[in-house]
Amino acid sequence: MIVEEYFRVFLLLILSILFPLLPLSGSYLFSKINYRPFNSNDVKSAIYECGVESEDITWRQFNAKYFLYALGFVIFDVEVIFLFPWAVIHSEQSYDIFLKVAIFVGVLAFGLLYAWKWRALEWQ
Amino acid sequence: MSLIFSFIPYIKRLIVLILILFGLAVGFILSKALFDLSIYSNAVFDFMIDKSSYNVAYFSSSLIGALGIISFIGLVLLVGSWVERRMIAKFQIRVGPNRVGIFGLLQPIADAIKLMQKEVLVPAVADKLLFFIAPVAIFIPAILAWAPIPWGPNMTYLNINIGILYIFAVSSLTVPIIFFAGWSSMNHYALLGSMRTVAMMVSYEIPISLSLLSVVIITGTLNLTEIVLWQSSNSIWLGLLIPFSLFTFFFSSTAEINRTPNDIAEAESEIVAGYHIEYSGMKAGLFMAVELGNAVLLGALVTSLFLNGWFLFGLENYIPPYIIFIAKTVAIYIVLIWLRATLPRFRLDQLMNFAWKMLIPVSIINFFMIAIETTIITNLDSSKYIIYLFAIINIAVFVGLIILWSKIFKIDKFSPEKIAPIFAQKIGGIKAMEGTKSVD
Amino acid sequence: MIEFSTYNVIFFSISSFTLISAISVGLVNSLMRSLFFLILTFIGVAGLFILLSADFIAIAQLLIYAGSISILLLFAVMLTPESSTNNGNSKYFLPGILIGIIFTYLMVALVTIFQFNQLSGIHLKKLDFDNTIASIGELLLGKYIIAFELASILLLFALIGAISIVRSNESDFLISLNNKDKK
Amino acid sequence: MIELEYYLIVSILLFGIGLFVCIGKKNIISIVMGIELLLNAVNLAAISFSRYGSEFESQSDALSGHIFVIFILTVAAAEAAIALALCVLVYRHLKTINVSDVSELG
Repeated sequence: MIVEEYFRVFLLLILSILFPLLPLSGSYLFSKINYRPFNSNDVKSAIYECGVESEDITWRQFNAKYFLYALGFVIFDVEVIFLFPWAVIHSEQSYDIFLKVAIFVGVLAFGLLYAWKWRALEWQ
Repeated sequence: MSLIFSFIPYIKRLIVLILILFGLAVGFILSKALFDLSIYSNAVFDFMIDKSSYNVAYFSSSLIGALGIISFIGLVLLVGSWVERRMIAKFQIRVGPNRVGIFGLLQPIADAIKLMQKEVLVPAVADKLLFFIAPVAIFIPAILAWAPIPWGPNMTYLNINIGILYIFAVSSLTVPIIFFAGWSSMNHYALLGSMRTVAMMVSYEIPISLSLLSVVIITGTLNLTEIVLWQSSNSIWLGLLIPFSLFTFFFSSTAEINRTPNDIAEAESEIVAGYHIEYSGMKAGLFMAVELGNAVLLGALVTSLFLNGWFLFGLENYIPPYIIFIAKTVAIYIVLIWLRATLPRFRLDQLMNFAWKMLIPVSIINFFMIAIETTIITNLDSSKYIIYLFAIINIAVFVGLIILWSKIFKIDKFSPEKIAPIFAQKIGGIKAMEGTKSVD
Repeated sequence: MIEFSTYNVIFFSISSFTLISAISVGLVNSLMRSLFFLILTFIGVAGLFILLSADFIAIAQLLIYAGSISILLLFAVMLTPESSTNNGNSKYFLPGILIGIIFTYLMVALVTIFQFNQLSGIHLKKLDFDNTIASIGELLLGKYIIAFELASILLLFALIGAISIVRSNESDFLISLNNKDKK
Repeated sequence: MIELEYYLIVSILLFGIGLFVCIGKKNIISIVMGIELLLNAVNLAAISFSRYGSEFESQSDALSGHIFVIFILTVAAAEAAIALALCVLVYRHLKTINVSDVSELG
């Protein structure tokens, strides 16, 4: 049964949350026995900016190129979800399955070509 | 008498030799007892099912496997950092850590204690919740992705029939965590670094998935154990059969785990330290540790997908299979260290163009080629020999592609003599350059 | 086979995790935090899919929702800077809560009143799926082949549409086009 | 025993929360998040019907629910891509992405 197998993921998930907490709690214990310095001040808790105090908000408007890359990624990720079931059964099927997938990938390759042509993939 | 005295200078070596032989003997005996670790898990299961319910038995036997994976990762994080520093030092002709313990072996522990003692600074403007969660959460994908790795014949912690997709999906969760780490610091450098890193990781996930796709097309399964068994039953390593997929997977994964040559995440010269600039003390240490753990994970993945897992020409019957597996993994890890010591960092625009304009189109063509080959293999009876034919064809195509690329990027056979001394020519010193073999 | 009580505990913990993080999406003030809770919700729903023995769908959920749509949302937030701090409530906040509660109440009442085992006359039986991905592949390339091909066309149009929307008034884009025409 | 009704109730609660996020927030990106929640709720319902369905004779019949969900995922990805692209466009024109402020045409 599937649930039983995936129960092990759940177990490993709990352990993997505990794993990084171990050194962090060690660090916390060092602060408890006054072995780790803890005297924060305004200069220390300011963000790192090469010694100059940071002005302005952090968010500036980023270039749309980032969004275009994410867009291409989403489209291809969905394509992957369709292609993996095909890949599993590919060797058991006859030749005509090949044509079906060729159409599918061809349409998406056209999308890639479109993005290429209209310079969506250009990193300025 | 003088004969005996003449041996005295070699007595240290003799003792070392005896110790090595003794170690081999002990190792041989131990390897018989520890040949298949899964029997211990099964023994616990059988023991507990008599005492209590099925649930407790299942829980305790899987807990052993989980603890095994976790302790292996812990060991790797400790030993791996030492290995990496020593190796890098060897490449740069220095000694490396050699003060703490013998050969500096205790250096990682000293480092860990030092990191724990450091003052933890949290920026006043930071988003405290996400700032704390990010370094803890980044371990979750890194550890969960170890679950379906086949260590030996019966030693798979999570034997599911969608293993590859599982690893791919779980490791894709790293991307938002890295973004949150950068964003919650509220720092220009961190935010810019995380945006760049996310854009790069996202771009390189597509070539990874396409290269995994060609593995799946050939083997017809997503289960990692079955992929390893397929390679041994057809007696060919997938890395030889589909070299382009191996290259794509390896190169793209170095981008995914932020290692040289693709370590855009921590481009010191451009964005100070990248997304984890505001982290200090143990939290910064966690980010470094996860990078190291991911490098070893990449080694394990390449081993089981392309290098035939725990099989090594019949040697797996004498040595415990997981030892072979770990040896191959470490070999890949050493290749990664080698790359780190050798190659400079690529520029971000070069990397993005390489992903979208080279790797993705060529990967699509590649997996179509492999699909055609698979159809031929399955429809012909004499599949045993035709696979070798296709391996030769694929390697030839791969080498041809490399030559084509080097033509495109105008790398002329990597020989320094052929590069014209442009600068020397410009300042009129070409006469003086005659007869010398130098490069400008 | 995990026994009934363990299954219960796992189901209730995962579903409460999912629902709590889903509520946090609406109640948290920072848009980034609400996005973080949205990703947690997606992961929780993937856990529920696994309980329903739909492993491939759970992986697809992780890959597409938690892995890529969340990235798209992140970048959309970063491209619209003023929104990042502001996940404010609209003037329809209370009506929204009311509509949500009324809808939930009505539907829960419908589900509990409606006897699903009388739907077909046969008592409901559990189906435990095995090797779902191969069956899904056969269905996708056999029975649902037209939808499969149409999906690629949908994705193509989404890509083209989004690219042309995002780049529609970028000056550098127009300049590059003009240069191209001159050549 | 956990039956179909439990999963349906979780799905309905998720749908209700999604509705509340859609209506009660003024930020367009929040509204897109709400829509994703709604789609998730629908996916959950489809998968639970496919698992606990009674009329199905074989596994491949029951897996039609899974196919349905895969197509919903596709549509959700396409929808998110277009909606967020529109979002970026609206911000560029009007310098705001609050729904109440985006009331004029063009």
